[in-house]
Amino acid sequence: MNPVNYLYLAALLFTIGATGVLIRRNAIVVFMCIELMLNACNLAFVVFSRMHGNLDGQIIAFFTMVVAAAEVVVGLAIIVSLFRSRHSASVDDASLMKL
Amino acid sequence: MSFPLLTATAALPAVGAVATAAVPAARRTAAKWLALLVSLGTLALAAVVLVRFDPGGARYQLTESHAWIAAFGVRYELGVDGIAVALVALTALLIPFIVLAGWHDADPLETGSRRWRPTQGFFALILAVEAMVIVSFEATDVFLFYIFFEAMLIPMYFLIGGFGDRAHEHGEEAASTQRSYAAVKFLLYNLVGGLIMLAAVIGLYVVAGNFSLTEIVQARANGTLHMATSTERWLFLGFFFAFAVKAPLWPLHTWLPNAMGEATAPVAVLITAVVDKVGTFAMLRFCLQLFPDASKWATPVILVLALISIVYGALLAVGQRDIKRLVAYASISHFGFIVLGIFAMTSQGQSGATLYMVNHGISTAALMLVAGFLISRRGSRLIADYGGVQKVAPVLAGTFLIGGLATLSLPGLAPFVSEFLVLVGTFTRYPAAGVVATLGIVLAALYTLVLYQRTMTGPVRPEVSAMPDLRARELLVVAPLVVLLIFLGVYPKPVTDIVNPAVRQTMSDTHQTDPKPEVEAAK
Amino acid sequence: MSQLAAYTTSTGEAFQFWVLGTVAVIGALCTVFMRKAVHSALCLAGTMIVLAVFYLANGAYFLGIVQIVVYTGAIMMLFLFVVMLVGVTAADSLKETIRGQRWLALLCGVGFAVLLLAGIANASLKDFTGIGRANANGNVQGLAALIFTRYVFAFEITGALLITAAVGAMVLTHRERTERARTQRELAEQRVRDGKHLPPLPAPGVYARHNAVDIAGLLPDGTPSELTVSRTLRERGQVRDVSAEALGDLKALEQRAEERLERTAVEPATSQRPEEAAK
Amino acid sequence: MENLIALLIAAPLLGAAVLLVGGRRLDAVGHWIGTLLSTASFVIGAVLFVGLLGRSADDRTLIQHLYTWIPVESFQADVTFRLDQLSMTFVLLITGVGSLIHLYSVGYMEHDERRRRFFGYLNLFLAAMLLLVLADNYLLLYVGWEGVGLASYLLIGFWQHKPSAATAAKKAFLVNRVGDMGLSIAIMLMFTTFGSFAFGPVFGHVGGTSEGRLTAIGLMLLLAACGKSAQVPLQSWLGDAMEGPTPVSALIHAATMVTAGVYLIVRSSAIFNAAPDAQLVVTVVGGVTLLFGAIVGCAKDDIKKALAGSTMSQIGYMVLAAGLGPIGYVFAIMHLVTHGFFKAGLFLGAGSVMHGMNDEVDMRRYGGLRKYMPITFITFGLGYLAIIGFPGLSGFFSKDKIIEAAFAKGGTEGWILGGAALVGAALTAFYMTRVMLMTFFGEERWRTGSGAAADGHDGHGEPHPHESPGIMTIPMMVLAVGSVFAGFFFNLGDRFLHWLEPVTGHSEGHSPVSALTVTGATMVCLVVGVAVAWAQYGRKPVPAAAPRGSLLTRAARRDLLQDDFNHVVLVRGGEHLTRSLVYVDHTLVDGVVNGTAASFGGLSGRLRRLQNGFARSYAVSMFGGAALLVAATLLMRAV
Repeated sequence: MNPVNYLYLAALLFTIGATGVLIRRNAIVVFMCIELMLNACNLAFVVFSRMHGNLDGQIIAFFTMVVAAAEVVVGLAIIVSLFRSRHSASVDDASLMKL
Repeated sequence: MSFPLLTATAALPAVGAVATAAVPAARRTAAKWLALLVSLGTLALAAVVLVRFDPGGARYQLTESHAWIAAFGVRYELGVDGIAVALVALTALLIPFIVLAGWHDADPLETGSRRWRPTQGFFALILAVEAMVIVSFEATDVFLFYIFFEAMLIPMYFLIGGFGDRAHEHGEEAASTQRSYAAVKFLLYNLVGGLIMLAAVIGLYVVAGNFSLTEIVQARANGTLHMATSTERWLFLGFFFAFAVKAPLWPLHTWLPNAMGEATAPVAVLITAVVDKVGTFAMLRFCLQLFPDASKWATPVILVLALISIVYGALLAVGQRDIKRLVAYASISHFGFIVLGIFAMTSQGQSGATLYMVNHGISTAALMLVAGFLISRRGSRLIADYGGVQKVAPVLAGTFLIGGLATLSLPGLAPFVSEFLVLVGTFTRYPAAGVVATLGIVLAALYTLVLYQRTMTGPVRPEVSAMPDLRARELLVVAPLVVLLIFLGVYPKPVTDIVNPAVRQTMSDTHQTDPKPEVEAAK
Repeated sequence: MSQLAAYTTSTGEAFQFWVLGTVAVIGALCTVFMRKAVHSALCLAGTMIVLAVFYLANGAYFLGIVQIVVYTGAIMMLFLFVVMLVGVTAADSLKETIRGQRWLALLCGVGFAVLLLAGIANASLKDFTGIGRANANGNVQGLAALIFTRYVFAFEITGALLITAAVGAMVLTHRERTERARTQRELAEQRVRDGKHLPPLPAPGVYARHNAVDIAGLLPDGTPSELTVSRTLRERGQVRDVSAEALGDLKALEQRAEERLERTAVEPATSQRPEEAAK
Repeated sequence: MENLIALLIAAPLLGAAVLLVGGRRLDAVGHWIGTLLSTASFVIGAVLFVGLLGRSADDRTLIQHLYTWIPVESFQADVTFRLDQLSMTFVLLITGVGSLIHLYSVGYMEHDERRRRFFGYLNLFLAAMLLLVLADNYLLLYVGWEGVGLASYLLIGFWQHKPSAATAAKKAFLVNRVGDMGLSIAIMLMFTTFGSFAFGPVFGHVGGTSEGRLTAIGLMLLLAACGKSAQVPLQSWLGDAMEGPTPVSALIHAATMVTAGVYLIVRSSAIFNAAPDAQLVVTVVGGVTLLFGAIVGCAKDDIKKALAGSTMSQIGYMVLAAGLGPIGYVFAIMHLVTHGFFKAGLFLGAGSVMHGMNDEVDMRRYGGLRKYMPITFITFGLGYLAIIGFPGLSGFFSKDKIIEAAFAKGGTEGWILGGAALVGAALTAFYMTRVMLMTFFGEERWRTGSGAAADGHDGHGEPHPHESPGIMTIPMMVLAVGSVFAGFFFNLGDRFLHWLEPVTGHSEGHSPVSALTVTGATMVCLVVGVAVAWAQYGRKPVPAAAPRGSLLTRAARRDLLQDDFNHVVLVRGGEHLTRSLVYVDHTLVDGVVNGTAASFGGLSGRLRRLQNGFARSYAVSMFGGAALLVAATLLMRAV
């Protein structure tokens, strides 16, 4: 089998995640979808590193994980405080961007 | 290098504007006096310019030139020819009267609306406008001119929108809404014109490589700079459009009645007597000299527009119910005459047009300021609210009549000279146009006399029966203007002597010669 | 071990890919389309584990482990905590509120997928050097060597980033208590002053099937009183309404009686589940 | 001696300035200042006249160049005065009659608190009129031309609190402006034709240009003359102008200003001589006007309007004569001068009557006044005899000559014009006799009870007719003397002819009928006219309320409907035009702009909808954008 299939898989997962971000209203689920996208990218990186026969791809994936962790921490904190303030975790309730 | 006189004439009011604005809010009167002194100082400087200017001398005199934006070859270039000198003098002359006439226009409203009226701001803005106008008269660098031509709009916008007549027939609310409408309209019209001009300015730079009026004219004269016909025409149109908006030419005129109607009388004078002159002046200086062939090409259309402005403006003036709007439409008609004179391409026409700018400034100032005094007394702009004023306030009525007679260009008063020159200048080249323009004479008489009859004569109305006559301050404003009107009407030679050489130059720049009279042609 | 990193992929790996890949995709889809956040979280966890396996299969042993430990262990747990905090069963309806949003989203998604796949398809990925040589002296060692030499700067920065994130999270979630906590007495006085609920809140209703703390007590006129249910439940929308239950049971009873007496069966009673009744 | 010319104008100008600027502190002496300065001007004129007489006939032209007025390249307008026999005649007439009327006004305006201003305006008028006749180029003449227009505007509307007066003033100025348009176009034509508009060069080059242009110039000058001299079709303002104080009517609208048109035509004789078509039009206009005015004069019951009609018709005579060319110019001027005397006298007489009758102007409320105001009666009577051309009085000589000249024009138009002139003479006799009879003879219709005078004008009831004070009667006497002897004096050895000939030129036309026949015919007409008038107004008592009268009478009472025409066509039409234009300006011109603005506003409003504030929809757009970018890059790589 050609390892390129991994890339197809990654692309698929990424797209699914993106669509999820656009469709779901629950902030937490949206976050999960973002994680999904990140993981898809990671998979792609890993596969690339295997293709090129060096570890840089894995390094990047590693860093991605770290950043993702940080992002999740902050993001969830935001969600919690948001929920505290308005008793809802829906993204659409934060629609004050419009004047 | 010598003392930068021209810069000084512009810098003094600019500094004065800042200083006036800086006067603390409590010291209202001090601000007024400061503004008056500054404007008088500018007048003195302008007088010096007038003296130092040698009519027989070089094309542009008292020139100053410094690099400004080297990247685009933009230079800070000032210089005046006879036409510019006359207009700078006019501006410097009128501002003190405007300041004096507007002495109380920016005082806080006593009763009714709680709107705080920043007196300092009013006078500072007037001075700022003066500075910008003077620079745009003196600039010989197209870009420099453009900058100030546009910047002028900002203080004017605030002057129109911020300060209106105290009383209004529909109450303060309606007044302020109409005012802001007028101000925005003024701004938008002129901005559109200005932006189109900006495009043309950039285009000019692309074609010519620099912005210096003198150099471009030079280059075009000795053939080193060649412009494709279509290019020249497009650039010409870009410039002309802006100037046609500024000097309201039919059908771009509708902002003027709103602006003049809503603004206080002194500001209205500032608009029509000073700011609009920049438009006609620029036609004479930039359109004709930069694009002589295109000007010739566009002349027929422009003449027709000018004629329409003359007749149309006069007819609408007849139809007005509002004193200030009437004067505004009268001005539109007069600007038609000015444009007619400029594009008649004869020395009489162009000298007449320049003279017309000066005289129209003075006469409109006289008429409009007296009208302002009248309105401030009765608190209404509607002609129908007046009647029999002549019996109550004879001096006011008399000065109003003189202003009106000047507007209908009665011989012996200044405007006659210029109007007749324009007519003759037009007639020698385009007889039909000349004849149509003479219609303006009759119509002018019509609207002026109707205005005078409805407001000043007839039985005294109870509302005006207690109207006081002109006060000392107001007389101080009007009397000099009247004297000036009569003097320039009887002895305009000083002005013509300054203007003629410049016009001769312009004529040669545009490769034009006066048509010869039939008899001599026969010889 | 090492032949897993060989540059020809064995049939075993192929088999594993097809099976687990399907699982991963299904998991992802479930993450998106599950109505309850909890279920989404679980599906996601599953997907991640699958991915961890793929990492291992691709010779990224370290990452595979990290994936399991950090992601599936730490981060997903964090998610579950928050879900609990915000409400386990707070299932948001999938009904779209923004007009055309869903269709646009799907369109974009599909289009993007097509593009990516096409891109990958016609990318020239012929040369395929396996990871074997890179992993020659240990995958972890290799990574460490890179991280602490070439990528040390980025490494430090990510460290700083983590610290900042932690502090940020604390700042965001921690609310400063400015004033002294109020005593029972003060609270009571406060209630008197406001003139509401002098007695403690009414008890929830009783429903004979199970612990019914989520059932509103009925007011004399038979309408449920929200006050009797705790605020959290109220906000989660988990107050159960049993006003319909009694009728339903009655119907069921009658029906059974009729069946016994061989009467013509009237239409079967539609006894609805309480959850639907709540909706 | 030339330098005196400027003083002629300066004196009254100074007077005007002082009186108008001086303010109330001059109220006490203002009228004397005015009178003094106008008299001073007259004295200067007299001195100059003597000086001219001292010179030989062909070098009686004095030129005074003051300064260059408007110099623009080839357009050179100078302030230069030219005093020759023609202008000299006018100077004497203007300042002489002017001074007399100043004197008269001192009495007439005694009770008006704005008397100072009145004299200021009168002086202004004198200055402008003198400028008009002394100017050496058409542009300067134009200044005077409009100046007198302004003065007449101010004086007609002197009682501005009366709306009728204000309207009349405005009307006069506007109608005159139409004429001025003609003058300015004429000047422009001259400039384009001759490169100058000074008398010398223009008349010098007449030979070198086409007749068409000259005709055009002539017609334009005629238009100007029509406006100023109230000739058909621009005559409508003169009747209303009677709203002004009577001395004004006497000075401006009888003796001097309205004759400016005649002066213009005679002054431009060189042009008209070379443009026969223009001349023909001039004669036609004159003929029509003289009949028109006479008919109007016959129907008016307002004494001043009747006299105004007569003025119109007399000026018609002059214009007719001026149109006849060299055979007529001199007589036009002569009639102008004599008319100046007797018509001024008549107006002053009418003023004196009104003065005694509480400013009543309706002749149907006069009657039998001869025994109450004898001096007025006598002077008025002399003026009357003069105007109807009673043998031996001045009107006889001048009018007779004109009629002769009209016949001498020769050809059909000669007959027509002569006939018209004769009819005019008859009509003149009729309406003047009518005025005379209604005013001074018959029973006293102003007594309360008799007639409709009971309503009592201006609050005071039955008037008490009385003779006017000496200061008013003296000028009347002087003018009466003038109207009696002037003609005889002028004709003594044709001295007036010889005086003017160098300027206007003169040629005896060969008349198809002998001078004696013409005179006879004139006499017959005269007698007929008087007889008819006597039959109508002398024998029968005059009804105090005007009878309905024939169609012609009713038309004539309304100035032959000419005013109604103006009102309907010009005023109403103009109003509609302006109103519709205002509408157009507001809706169309302004609407286009505002419409554009509104459309932009609507567009932006629609675009704003996209910004619904939902993060997810922004995300969609981002995602879509990203997708498009990828697509773009892929396409680039594909291409």
